[in-house]
Amino acid sequence: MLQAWQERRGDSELPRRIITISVFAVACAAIGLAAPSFLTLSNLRAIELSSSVLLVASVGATFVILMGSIDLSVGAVASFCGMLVARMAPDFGVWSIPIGCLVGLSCGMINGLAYVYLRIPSILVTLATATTLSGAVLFISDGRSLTVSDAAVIEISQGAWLHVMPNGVLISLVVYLAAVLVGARTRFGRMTLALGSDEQTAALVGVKVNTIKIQAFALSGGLAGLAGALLAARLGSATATMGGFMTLDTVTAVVVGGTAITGGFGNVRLTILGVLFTTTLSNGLNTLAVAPHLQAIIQGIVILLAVLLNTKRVSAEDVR
Amino acid sequence: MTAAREPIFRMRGGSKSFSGNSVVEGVNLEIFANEIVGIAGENGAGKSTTLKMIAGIHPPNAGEMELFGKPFKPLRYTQAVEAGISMVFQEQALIPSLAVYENVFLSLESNFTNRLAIVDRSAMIACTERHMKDLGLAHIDPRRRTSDYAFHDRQMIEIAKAFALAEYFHIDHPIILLDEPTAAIGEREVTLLFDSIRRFRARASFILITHRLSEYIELCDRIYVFKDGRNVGEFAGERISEQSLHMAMVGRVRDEEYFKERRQLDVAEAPIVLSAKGLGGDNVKNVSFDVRKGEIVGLGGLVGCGKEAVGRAVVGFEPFPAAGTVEVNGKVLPVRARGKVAIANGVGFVPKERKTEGIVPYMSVEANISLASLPLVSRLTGIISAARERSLAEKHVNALRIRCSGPTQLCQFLSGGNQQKVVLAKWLARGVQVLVLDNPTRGVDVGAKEEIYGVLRDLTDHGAAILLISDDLLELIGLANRILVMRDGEIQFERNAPANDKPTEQELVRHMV
Amino acid sequence: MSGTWSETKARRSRLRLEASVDITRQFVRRHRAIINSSGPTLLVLTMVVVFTAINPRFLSWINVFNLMRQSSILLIVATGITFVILMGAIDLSVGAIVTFVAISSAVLIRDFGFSAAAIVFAASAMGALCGVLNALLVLRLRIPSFVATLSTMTIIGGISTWISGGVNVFFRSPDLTWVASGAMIGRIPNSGILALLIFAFASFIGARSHFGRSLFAIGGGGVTARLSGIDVLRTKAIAFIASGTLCGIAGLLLVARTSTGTARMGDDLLLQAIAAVVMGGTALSGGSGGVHRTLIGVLVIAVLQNGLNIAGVHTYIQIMVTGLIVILAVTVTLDRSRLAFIK
Amino acid sequence: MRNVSTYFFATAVLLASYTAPRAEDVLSEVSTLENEYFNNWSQGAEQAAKALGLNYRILSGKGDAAKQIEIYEAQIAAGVKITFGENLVAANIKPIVEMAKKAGAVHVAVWESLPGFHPLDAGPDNYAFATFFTPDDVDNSYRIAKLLFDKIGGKGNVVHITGFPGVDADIARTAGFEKALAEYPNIKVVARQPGKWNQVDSRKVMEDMLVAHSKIDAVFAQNDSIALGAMQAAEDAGMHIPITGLDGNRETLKLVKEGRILATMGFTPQWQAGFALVRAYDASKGFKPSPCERMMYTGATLITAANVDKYQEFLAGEKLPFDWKKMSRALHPNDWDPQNYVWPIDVKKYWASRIPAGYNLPKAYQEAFDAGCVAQLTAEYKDHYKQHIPE
Repeated sequence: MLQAWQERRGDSELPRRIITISVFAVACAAIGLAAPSFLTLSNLRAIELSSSVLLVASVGATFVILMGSIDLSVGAVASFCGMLVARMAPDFGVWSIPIGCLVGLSCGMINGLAYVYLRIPSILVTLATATTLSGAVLFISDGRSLTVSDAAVIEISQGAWLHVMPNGVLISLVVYLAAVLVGARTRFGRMTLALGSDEQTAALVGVKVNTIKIQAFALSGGLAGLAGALLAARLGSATATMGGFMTLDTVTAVVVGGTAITGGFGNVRLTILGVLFTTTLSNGLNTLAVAPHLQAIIQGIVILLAVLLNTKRVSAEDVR
Repeated sequence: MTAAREPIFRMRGGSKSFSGNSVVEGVNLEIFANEIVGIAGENGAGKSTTLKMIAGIHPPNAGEMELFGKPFKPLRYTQAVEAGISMVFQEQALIPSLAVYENVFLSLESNFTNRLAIVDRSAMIACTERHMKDLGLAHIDPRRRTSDYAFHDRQMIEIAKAFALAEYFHIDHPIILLDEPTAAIGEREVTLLFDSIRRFRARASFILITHRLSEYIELCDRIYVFKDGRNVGEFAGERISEQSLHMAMVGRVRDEEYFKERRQLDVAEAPIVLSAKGLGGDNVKNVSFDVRKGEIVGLGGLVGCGKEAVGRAVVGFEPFPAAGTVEVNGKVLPVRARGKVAIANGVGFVPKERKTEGIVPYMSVEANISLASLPLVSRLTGIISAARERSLAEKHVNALRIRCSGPTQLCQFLSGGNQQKVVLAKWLARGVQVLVLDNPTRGVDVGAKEEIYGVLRDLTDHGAAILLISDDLLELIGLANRILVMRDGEIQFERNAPANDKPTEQELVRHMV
Repeated sequence: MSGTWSETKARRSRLRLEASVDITRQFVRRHRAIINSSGPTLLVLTMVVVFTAINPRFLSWINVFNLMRQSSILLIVATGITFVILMGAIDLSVGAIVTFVAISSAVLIRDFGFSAAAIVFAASAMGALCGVLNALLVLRLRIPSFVATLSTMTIIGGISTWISGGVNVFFRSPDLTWVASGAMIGRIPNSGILALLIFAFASFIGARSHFGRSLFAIGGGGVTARLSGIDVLRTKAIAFIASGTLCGIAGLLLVARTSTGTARMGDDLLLQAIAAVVMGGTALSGGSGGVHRTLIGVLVIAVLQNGLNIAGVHTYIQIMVTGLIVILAVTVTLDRSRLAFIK
Repeated sequence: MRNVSTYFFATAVLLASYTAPRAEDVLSEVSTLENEYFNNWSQGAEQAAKALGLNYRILSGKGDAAKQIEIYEAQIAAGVKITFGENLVAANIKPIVEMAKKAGAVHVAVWESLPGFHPLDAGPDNYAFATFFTPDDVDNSYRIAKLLFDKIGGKGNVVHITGFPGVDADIARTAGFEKALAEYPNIKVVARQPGKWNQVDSRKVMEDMLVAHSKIDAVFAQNDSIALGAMQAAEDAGMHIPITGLDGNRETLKLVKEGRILATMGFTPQWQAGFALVRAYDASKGFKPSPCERMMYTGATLITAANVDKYQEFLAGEKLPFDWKKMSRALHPNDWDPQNYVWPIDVKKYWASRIPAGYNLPKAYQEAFDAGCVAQLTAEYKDHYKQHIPE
């Protein structure tokens, strides 16, 4: 029957999606059973909030990973932009957030340019920019944490325009939906997939490979910037290292979401599952007050499982 | 003939050379409306290159082109497409992870996007669907991922794409280049393809390249014959026989010298070295044959008839038809890890895909030559002796006349022919008793070909048993002591081919189709 | 007539020119490796000049030994990861392994009184074990090495915290301290010598052994390697295990130097090691480069950090500069002619 | 099928790691559990919790602002009412206190305070942000720096290895060092580089310093790990120079005894944590600290070869020599005993330049301060201080 559904939907990755969802459900159930307080409204709200930031960043990273590249500068860009926002909040108010995004965008664009024109592997380019930015953010903040004084900025994350959810969540959902649309329905979105799958052919039939690559990194950077801004707004403060955790968490979320780390397979839609999965897991472990080292081990194992269930696998000889 | 009408496409003195050595020289072509033109010629005669010149993939170094009466200088494939020339590629230009309709309009989505840059899927899908129907490919669902379809379906998708694009750019009379469209599709698809081509000639002209002479005769109005990168003749399709066409292609009757036929051994008494019994699995059915010491057995048949699969089974190159047994000198090769065992028992394999399966482009010539025989170049176990490796490499570089700046040059920078010689050298260095070759002279220039044939003869003199799988009938006929013709996974026809009594191509072709 | 004379002269000079051009082309083709590695060498030299200009004592023997001591551990780790990168895979768990081995060796010495000899064996064994784990995940479960080692990084990290119980694990082991910080030949630090020996051996293996050759073949074209009768799986496994083992040794050296097992003490090594390998000119896509090249990459990093400290540059600036230098170094090193795609 | 079983495996792991809360929960959240300081901290807190019949749990945000918030969200959602800890990211105090306020929980902060956010700012008669405790780092490092300078006879070249720039502790300790430096004109600081609080980096730095500067007479290290790294580097170079640290880690004490490290500052984290926990407990049990008691300094012990033995054996036992119940104002309204020096912070002086523009200290505090609460409270705590930490 599932097969039939596939036929109709013309969608050969359906089983994977179902698997991810069910893993998610099972894990939730397990934690929920273990800690009654886990399934309380306030806690779900907490999960929403912590997911929202990661979601924004991961969505951007997905495009890069779909191309078969990787962006290790997400965390640094987020910290940098978050700090800028905190810095500018008094003078620019809410407008500091779009400015922050633009800065992130340009950071991403620098990544893209270096990657395309210096022809340096993305893992290294982004690594280097990350290092540089982490230095820069320390430089502008002098290592101090900075309070976001502007109420309007805080409102962006913690207020609730629609009373059902905090704005931070709302924004992240909007971004996510937009990204899904971009991924599925725009030229850019499809081309990132094409590049990850077969760069040569794409180039032959006239896909502007370099442009797409730069755009993807720019997008990733921009969203990382937004994520940083949201994080600052959420915490009501900015610190030099606050984005750090995102770098690997985004990769994890994207991969758990079923996008192949080697690129060319997967999509943005599934990333939200990865995000919810990772945040729920860590939240659950926190509610249970599991010892930190055990948390690390469990997270590692769960990533493995998720990938095992989720990614298309090649023969042992060809696996890289 | 149709001399009165003006040609819609004209190429004068088109020439192309890659890094110095010219591949195509002073080619003149004329294409008239509603015409199907064939370009015939041996491997490496410059057929594909000419198409790629027309398609703007390899812009010509010299000569000019004219399309619909206007000068035509495409620098990129896309320009050619917009001008009304599109190509159906031999190695497919489809992206597996995209949906069919996306591949059809790949890089043209911008023309389907609305103000918000959102692609209008339904329009693309509808358009694709229509063309699929027109081509009688209703079974292809534009929404499915391209990788869900088999090779021949993907081929048809490419053809559909060509028509779709033509219509899309409002070219009322496009020129469609078909580069070996039938290379990998079965009879049903071939007839389907040809019917549709005939149907569509009302609105288009075609240039066809194929490895089956019969198809030129069957389909083409005119046939240009290429030889060594020049066009040497032009024939009207209905007037020419395969024989004479082939004459024109090779320019001479098959030359015994070329294939060193006088060196062919009489192996009637020789012991059996390689023996395959009842090979079966992925559309190979019960194939059995023996190869004797010093014998060359030619394995022919249309592409997709399963001859490659047989080769894979012998050398254990996964995935291969697992049923049946393969014996080398009486020792049965197991199914598990057959590859290693085969090599250990002196089986060598010259695969079809030279660049990805034959050589390691980033490694030096010497490293490639010693790759299969590392123990032989080691004094201490596990440690390569530079001196030995060097001398081994030099020996074979000289013996096979591999043209390179030295044993340390990267294989990447060698010409196709020399790369193929390196692959041979790799096995010579190891000393093989059985050598399986899959289209060893594909994309190899004439000179190198002759040298390779020489090497094969040397091998047989040293008592190697050779299984030669080839699409090039002349090669089979010229080299083989015995020729097996396969069709639909079965051996249809077996014929001894002693030097004094070689079969004709026609004889073989008859059993192929 | 002067015209004709000058013509002949011109022709002769042109011929000479062509000849020389041809010779240079030949030279370049022959010595590609040297040419490519000369980029970072120049970089290092310039850095040395600059730092010496700022503080002459930079170019003193003390500091040379100092550099050897500081870069020894990174050198070992980078050498290990080179094997993995050469075959086109990656090992993100190196840092975690170093920490893990460092801490657990500390515990073994403190609580179980392991002797120096025993601990050397134990450390390499533990490292190798981690390598085996990676190999299993990649080759048995067929998980891409990036993800597999990413998660082993997390897991091993957790385990080492667990073992240490968070506390700094102090121990006293004179012999180990001597191995790490002492000097048997003149004042050349043992750790430096040890690292160089390991590096030399590894480079030899990489360049001349069947294993090394197989690595290149796999990295450059997996199918070809398989069809040439190379045991791809075994080679890959060995590569991961070698990387793990070397990390083990590095971890022991690290903890021997500090005689304290501290959490996360080795984690920074991961990114430094990758950077070093690529700066050395080994392509992340695998199949091109070489173990011997890693040294220069390590030097770039070591000299940079040491120099910036000696020059007394502010931390923040140090961090920023490091990033830029990495870009610069890779830009001058990378032999792009060999990289079809860059991911 | 294998898939299914893997889920159950995951589930099993999760369930295994679950422990049901019985007694009232108390949470301690710290920036890391991966150094000795916070292990001693946890030891103290655990015993205090046991004494008060609380169910103690410790978590770590790894110094990551967002993770810390997540932890508090999860835990407060899980119904924890008593929280205390160290907030490496000072700015997080605000959201944490907000959460506590909503849930009717209390929070006691140690080490880091957020300039411009006095506990009283949480709201009138609201004890969600019960108290802030910190050792007087300026004074501590001032004292230890003076000791170091005197050791080298008041003149010579000193290397100053800081922690990581920007952190409160680092700023304060540097300030103290500067304060001492001002009194010693002949002391020359030849280099100041960050050792990032850890042994590996500080050792590198020290090695490089030894190269960069021909003559180094003493090293002022901003914590014990740094001191250790510096010491090893110096000894490698065959130098034995006075080196000081702060924290009072076990190993450092050994080295002080051996005379390889001159002195360190014993913060007695066991006590710090326990005292904070007890105070949080009190607040939740209805004890209302006075305005001046909302931000207080806690004592630290200068440890040299002279008193190291006593200090060591004081903390040697499995059971810590503190009467936790006795610390509680709720359980012992009259005969309570802080068991260490505790005195009010002069907030204006403490925050000094870091006070954000346009911020005024809470009126209640200002009035109490003008009424001389500092002196009075100092005295009060002093004469309640019966059971001593050896000096």
